[in-house]
Amino acid sequence: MHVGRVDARAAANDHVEAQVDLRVNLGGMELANPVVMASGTFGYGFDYEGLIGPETVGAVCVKGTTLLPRAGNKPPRIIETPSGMLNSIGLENPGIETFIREHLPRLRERGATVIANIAGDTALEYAKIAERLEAAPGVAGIELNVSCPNIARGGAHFGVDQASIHKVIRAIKQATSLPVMPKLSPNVTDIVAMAAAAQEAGADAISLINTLLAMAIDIEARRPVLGNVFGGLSGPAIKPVALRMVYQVAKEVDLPILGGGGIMCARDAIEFMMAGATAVSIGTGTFVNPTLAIDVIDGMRSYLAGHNLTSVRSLVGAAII
Amino acid sequence: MHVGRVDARAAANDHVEAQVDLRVNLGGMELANPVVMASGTFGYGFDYEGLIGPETVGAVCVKGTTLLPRAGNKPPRIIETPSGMLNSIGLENPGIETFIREHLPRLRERGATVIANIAGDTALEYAKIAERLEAAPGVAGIELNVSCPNIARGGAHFGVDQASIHKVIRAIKQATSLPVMPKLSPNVTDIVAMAAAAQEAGADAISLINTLLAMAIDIEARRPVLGNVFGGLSGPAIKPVALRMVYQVAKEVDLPILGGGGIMCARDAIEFMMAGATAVSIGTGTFVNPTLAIDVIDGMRSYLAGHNLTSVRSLVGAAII
Amino acid sequence: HSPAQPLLRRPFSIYDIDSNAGGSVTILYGVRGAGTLLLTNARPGDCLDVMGPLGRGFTLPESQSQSQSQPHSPARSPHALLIGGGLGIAPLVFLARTLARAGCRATVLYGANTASQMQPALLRLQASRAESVRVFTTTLDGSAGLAGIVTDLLTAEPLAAELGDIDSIYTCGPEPMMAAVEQFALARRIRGEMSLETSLACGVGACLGCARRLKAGPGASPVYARVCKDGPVFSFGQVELNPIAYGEE
Amino acid sequence: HSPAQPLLRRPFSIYDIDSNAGGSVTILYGVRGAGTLLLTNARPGDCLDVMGPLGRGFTLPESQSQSQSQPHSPARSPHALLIGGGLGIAPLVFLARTLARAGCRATVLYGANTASQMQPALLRLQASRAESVRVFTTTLDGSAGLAGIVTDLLTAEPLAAELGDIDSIYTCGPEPMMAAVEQFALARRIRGEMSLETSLACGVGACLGCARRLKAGPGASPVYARVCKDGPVFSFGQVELNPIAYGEE
Ligand SMILES: Cc1cc2nc3c(=O)[nH]c(=O)nc-3n(C[C@H](O)[C@H](O)[C@H](O)COP(=O)(O)OP(=O)(O)OC[C@H]3O[C@@H](n4cnc5c(N)ncnc54)[C@H](O)[C@@H]3O)c2cc1C
Ligand SMILES: Cc1cc2nc3c(=O)[nH]c(=O)nc-3n(C[C@H](O)[C@H](O)[C@H](O)COP(=O)(O)OP(=O)(O)OC[C@H]3O[C@@H](n4cnc5c(N)ncnc54)[C@H](O)[C@@H]3O)c2cc1C
Ligand SMILES: Cc1cc2nc3c(=O)[nH]c(=O)nc-3n(C[C@H](O)[C@H](O)[C@H](O)COP(=O)(O)O)c2cc1C
Ligand SMILES: Cc1cc2nc3c(=O)[nH]c(=O)nc-3n(C[C@H](O)[C@H](O)[C@H](O)COP(=O)(O)O)c2cc1C
Ligand code: FES
Ligand code: FES
Repeated sequence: MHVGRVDARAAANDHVEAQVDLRVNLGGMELANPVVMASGTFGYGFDYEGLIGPETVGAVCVKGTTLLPRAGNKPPRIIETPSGMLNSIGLENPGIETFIREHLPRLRERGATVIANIAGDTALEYAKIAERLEAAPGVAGIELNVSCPNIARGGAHFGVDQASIHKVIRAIKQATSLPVMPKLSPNVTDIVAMAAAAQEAGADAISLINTLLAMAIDIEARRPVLGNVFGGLSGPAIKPVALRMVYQVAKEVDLPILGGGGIMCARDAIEFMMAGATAVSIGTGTFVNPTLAIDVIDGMRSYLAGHNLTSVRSLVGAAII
Repeated sequence: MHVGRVDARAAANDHVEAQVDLRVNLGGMELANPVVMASGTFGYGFDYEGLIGPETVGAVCVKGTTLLPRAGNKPPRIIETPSGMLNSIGLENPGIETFIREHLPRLRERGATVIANIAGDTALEYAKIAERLEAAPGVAGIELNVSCPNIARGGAHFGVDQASIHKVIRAIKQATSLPVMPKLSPNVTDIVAMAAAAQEAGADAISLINTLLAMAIDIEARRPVLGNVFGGLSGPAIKPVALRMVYQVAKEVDLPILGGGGIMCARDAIEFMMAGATAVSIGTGTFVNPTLAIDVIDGMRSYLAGHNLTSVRSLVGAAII
Repeated sequence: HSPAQPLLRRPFSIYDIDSNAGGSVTILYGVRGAGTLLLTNARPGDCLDVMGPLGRGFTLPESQSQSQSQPHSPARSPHALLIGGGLGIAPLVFLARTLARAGCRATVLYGANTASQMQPALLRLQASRAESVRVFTTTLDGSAGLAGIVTDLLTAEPLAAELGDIDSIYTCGPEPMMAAVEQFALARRIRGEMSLETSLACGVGACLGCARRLKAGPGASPVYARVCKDGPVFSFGQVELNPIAYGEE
Repeated sequence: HSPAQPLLRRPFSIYDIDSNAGGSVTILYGVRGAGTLLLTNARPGDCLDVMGPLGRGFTLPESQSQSQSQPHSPARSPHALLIGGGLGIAPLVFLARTLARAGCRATVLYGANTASQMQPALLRLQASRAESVRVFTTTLDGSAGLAGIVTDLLTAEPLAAELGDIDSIYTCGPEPMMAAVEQFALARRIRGEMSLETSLACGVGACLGCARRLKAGPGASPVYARVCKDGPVFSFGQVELNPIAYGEE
């Protein structure tokens, strides 16, 4: 196996590895390597300063940002589950203006590739945010969170029916020339239909997957553990589901995919690329191992060198049958 | 905590525990205790002979059985994943006649409470099986697998739209007077709508959840690990999703629920009951610990005794807010 | 079958630091679940993967910062009251020793279920300069010190009478206990701090998972602070406390 | 971060049984993933949770069952050929010793990557009666025995000439190796058995997860056998083999 940095052949391969091409194009976003920090798990890029900086990775999806600031959900907001965790952050964020004023310039200064993750309650709200981002220099593209399962809004989410996905993407595409990448909800019957609707509406790429709607119960207190009752399941537990959705969409829809969910090592990341992802996102794994993204980049290099491959792009969809 | 058999108070509680009432009524099926062996994980009841017999538990859901024998899917059929496993058995089974002739009499002799898990491709097929079961003595009820994600049938499954759920349940209800319990697919946008459709069609109980559609990729062979490409994810990884679905359905639909997915200890089982399940099913956990069902029964007793509760029925839905 | 392997990192307080012999950081922990159980497997010489120190620790008494080189005379030195319940004693041991080294007086009130649980922390506290650290204990079962809970000491004679010159209060332990200590301090206008516990994920302020609501006027929309980064130490009066501890009835 | 904790049980062959001193069952394993890595933590005196023996083992030569009390004279006793690759040697060691005890002759062909890997199994094999168990080895790197793969021995002089009186063949190892052995045996109409490997879940025949397709006439609908219960040992000619081993290229 050729994952991780302790590969015995790593030293011998150094020369070959250096020549490996890790660049990918994610629907118009040029990434130096395919590893992207998942939204909500890397703040606005600087919380892990000293361990891993925003310029190290292919791109940073910043914390989901809304038009106006949001306070977020009632605690408790997280609880660990077998090989996973639930979160119900509820999109706590300082609003798009603060992002543009305070966070974006710092990211730009550092040479980070920034993907703005945005969320809203109406198509108009999304469009307004996109307009603001259009005018702000330093944004490579927009990741559209149409799938956050943590906000209590009577169960109606954008991400679960084709018409609303279509509508919100159209609204955003009219407001901006930036690449637009909807992040779809996995909590649907037919992920391919959702992706197809996104494509039809003009999406440039697809991001898969957000968290699975889930919960935990405290049997002593006799109530749900999370203040919000429901939360989103992330981490290695969901990897097999995420991989399946990437595979299904890659097979049927002709758009580049940012794939992720439970990536904990280079091998996991390569599975996603072989299932059809052009780039991979790392979320919960960073909490466990803050430099995981770097390990994954190194592991990809080793894998490619060890298999006499010159470009990471040759892995994309390699396992689709 | 009051889970497991090594509770320090277990001995002192013996007297109290003996008086705890574990009986539940699952939509007309009378179970001596709420612990049910999940279909496909306990064969026809006798594979774990010597470790755990079919009469020990509240009920046994036998392996999914079809009208005619089925060979099952191409191997590999299983692969482990973080805190879970994928299976793509593909409903290998000897057909309903063999079940009635060879397996059912043995189960009846042992005094087991038998829930026949059945599957088919058309409503008519389901109805025919139900008719045969109606005539066979020793069946407590029918669990209707409308959700097996392992059979390649162009993606069209009964379990994912209301109309087909309604149709198949009506067909079965007309063919039998046995309690009918559809086992719903978790691979849907709106599990409550599916359960409501089942209730309207006359279902007596709801079984939640079957496996999550998922996959794994072999990065050396560069192909999906499973012969069938996709498989069903079970085990502790899916518990938070299963619990959420039980909670949602219990809150909105007035039918008893057989809840399960990832139960590994009494505490997990109690979480399901507090989320609204009347009984719990144990599948993958038996592979890990063959006597898990007994441990869960004992752990429920301890919990009830330790909390001065006399009936397990007092737990049902206790955490719903 | 052993409990599931933990996924996330686990937070622990610094219980003691020895900067002499090669240097060591000590933690005091209790086995609560899979993570702490796994920790019991660690043997001398093993490597643990640790991030830290993280977040905001206790603030030392103000005058202390100038006095580092010139310790206070015992009579006029600041007097801190440290109140710990159960494993909450861990950061207070380090704090008491730090205060003593800085020439402050520390009175430690330490409550636990039973005497045997208290031995390790008591030994460490005794290793501080005896004249500057005084310790009073309670146990639920009466096996050591006063029988009862640690906050009983605040009103029990003769100690209560001696608490007149307290400059600051530090507390860590079950939240209902800390709530009582906070009330005691606020009522007497004594400044002080508490160290809070929640589930953490990132530990560095990135995920917003460890939020606790800050106190605010009624009707105001909630404002949250991050326990991992803005805390875990907060001033009295800052954070809304839960009267009922997580996982307890 | 260590690899995820395994969920399911892991199958191992019986490598040796000592029914003398209190009794022991030995397994020989290689570290492949999380489960076998975890096993390396086990220390003498630890308890392991084991189910077994499970499934169908090797069938001893037919005449052997009557001869248990009255061993064959070496000249006329049945002659078994055991062919093991890598860790596939594990069940063959137990088989060789069982055959020897029953008065059969066993010729063991054992292939591995390099000499050092073979030491434990070779020592155990030598502990059998020397006259009834003969061992020939190959290594990929040529560090011991013939340089090459174990099936090379079947055609290499002088051994090949000696294989004329073989009554039965037993094999365990990588599937391509077993496929070659099966071909060799079927071509010569020598009966024999192989021990197959797949992922298992229940291990007792309940889940049908370990299915392997049985050989059948063309066009027939597939029939599957369970490795855990109907196997892991199957007769030559019974099961469709994969020319490519799982996880290899
Ligand atoms: C800033 C900070 C400092 C700390 N310092 C210390 C210290 O110095 N020493 C120390 O011992 N501890 C300390 N803790 C607490 C320590 O972090 C926890 O005890 C530890 O994380 C427990 O990990 P675990 O894996 O053993 O238990 P876990 O498995 O994480 O469980 C922890 C507790 O949560 C409960 N729980 C888990 N899931 C559920 C559920 N679904 N419903 C209800 N309850 C549930 C468990 O029963 C258990 O009691 C500190 C915590 C913080 C935040
Ligand atoms: C009947 C029987 C007898 C056996 N006897 C022995 C014995 O005596 N000695 C012995 O050492 N072994 C034996 N084995 C094999 C042994 O069971 C396995 O080596 C063991 O289960 C590995 O467990 P693990 O947790 O260490 O590795 P796992 O983590 O289970 O991985 C096993 C292998 O599968 C690969 N793998 C896992 N996931 C994937 C994926 N997604 N894609 C591609 N590859 C993947 C891994 O890379 C690894 O090489 C036997 C097996 C059977 C069925
Ligand atoms: C604490 C936390 C906060 C998250 N916040 C957001 C968010 O604001 N917007 C978003 O699109 N996804 C959010 N996610 C989802 C992640 O970006 C990612 O899609 C998901 O966690 C699955 O990947 P993982 O298993 O690698 O974590 C969040 C996830 C976590 C764990
Ligand atoms: C190997 C295997 C075979 C299964 N076969 C069936 C089946 O035939 N019919 C069915 O309704 N469910 C089947 N299931 C699903 C289980 O009954 C159960 O719903 C699911 O595994 C979730 O529970 P668990 O996590 O406790 O295993 C199967 C599950 C496994 C793991
Ligand atoms: S644990 Fe992530 S912000 Fe505090
Ligand atoms: S592993 Fe379950 S039938 Fe073989």
